[in-house]
Amino acid sequence: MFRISTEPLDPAALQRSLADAHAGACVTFEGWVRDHNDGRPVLALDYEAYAPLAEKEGARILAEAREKFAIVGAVCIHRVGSLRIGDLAVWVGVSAAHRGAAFDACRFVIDETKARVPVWKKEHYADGDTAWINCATRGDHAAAVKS
Amino acid sequence: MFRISTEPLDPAALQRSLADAHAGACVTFEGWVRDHNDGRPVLALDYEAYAPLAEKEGARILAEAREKFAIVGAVCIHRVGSLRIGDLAVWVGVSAAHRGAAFDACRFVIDETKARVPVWKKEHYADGDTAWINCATRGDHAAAVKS
Amino acid sequence: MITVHIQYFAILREQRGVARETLSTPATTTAALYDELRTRHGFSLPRDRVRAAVDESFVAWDTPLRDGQNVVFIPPVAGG
Amino acid sequence: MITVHIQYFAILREQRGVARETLSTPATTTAALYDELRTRHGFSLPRDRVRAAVDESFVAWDTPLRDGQNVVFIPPVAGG
Repeated sequence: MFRISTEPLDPAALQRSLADAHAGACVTFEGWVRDHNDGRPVLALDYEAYAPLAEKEGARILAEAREKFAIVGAVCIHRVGSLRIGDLAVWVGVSAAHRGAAFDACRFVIDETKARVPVWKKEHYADGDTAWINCATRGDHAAAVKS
Repeated sequence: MFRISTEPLDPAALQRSLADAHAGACVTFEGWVRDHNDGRPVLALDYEAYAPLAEKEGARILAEAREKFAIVGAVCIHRVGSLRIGDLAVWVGVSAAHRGAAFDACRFVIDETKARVPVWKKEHYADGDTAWINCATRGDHAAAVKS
Repeated sequence: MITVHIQYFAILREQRGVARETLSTPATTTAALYDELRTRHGFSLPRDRVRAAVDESFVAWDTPLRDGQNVVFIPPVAGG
Repeated sequence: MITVHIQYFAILREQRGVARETLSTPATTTAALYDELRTRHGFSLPRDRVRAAVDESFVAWDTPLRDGQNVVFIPPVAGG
């Protein structure tokens, strides 16, 4: 299951959904809003998604993970909206009979999600600036598009 | 923090203890009691530890992880006692600024814990047999010491 | 001329000033449509940094546009 | 002869039948002590599958034993 959520995530409930008598390992990844990025103090983040396509592409990533790795279950939920330092932005959980597959698949899901799923992040800095991450273009001041 | 626990673990509280404004990633590993091992149906497990040495060796592993990887926090708790299918046997959590270090360190901690920490596991099988895992010796029937 | 429905996200939404619009265009491909909009609205992102999606699926830039389709241009993603 | 305190775990505890004992031994190293106990109690594990710990630290097999020490033999571990 891959979902875009406008509501805060509930990791305990998400992880319970992966419970399975055949699973001996469960690896989770949580992405937290961090107080810095590329050396700049960050105050808050806005996440935005093109939800229908994000959920399609996310479902494709989970299907690829199931094909590549011997896993039992996989879930990824990405939060959208205004988040503050310490808030949970994304949760990935993978269960498997053995831990190697659980680690590898969890890593695969978050790597592919960050690379392919239409979710965008705007950082708000301590100095009042903001920037859409990865959207800087040549000629922009510093490494960020200011808006 | 590395601990041997005779009580059920509380993953939510353990993960909250890793919260840190500098951390952008948190990876956790949960070891669950699985209903099979090496093709044999398993009903339950007994875990036993030499707690003082286990906690010393565990603390050493966490210190090694902090040296090898750029992490913020690391915790490992291993349960002992009689566990049933689906029960949580071991919990590892690692926070870091970036996800690569969090994944690598979490994997390192569980791999080293399984290899070095004096914890033992006795499996109870559906057919009434039991075996101390990894304690089979040449000449034993099948791959397990029967007791 | 065809009529298409466009939805904007993130930096493109801010640079366009609206989240959605329906417009008539002589463009016959998603590439031509992005180029037209970039010129008109001064989008900072060159086309090679953007992807196109039609009716909720990623498409190639030379995909023919048809009347009534829903088009989204995808700026560089940054989830996680 | 010295007196040492021994604690047994897992398969060794089951094969010995007790979790702790205090005994007098002519052994002067942990290796000699394990060999003596293995013979006496029929431990299935050869010494090369076991590690020795004295006073809560792992030690080499040729470590001299001293009176009053706490000795634990560590069967192959299986945490996780």
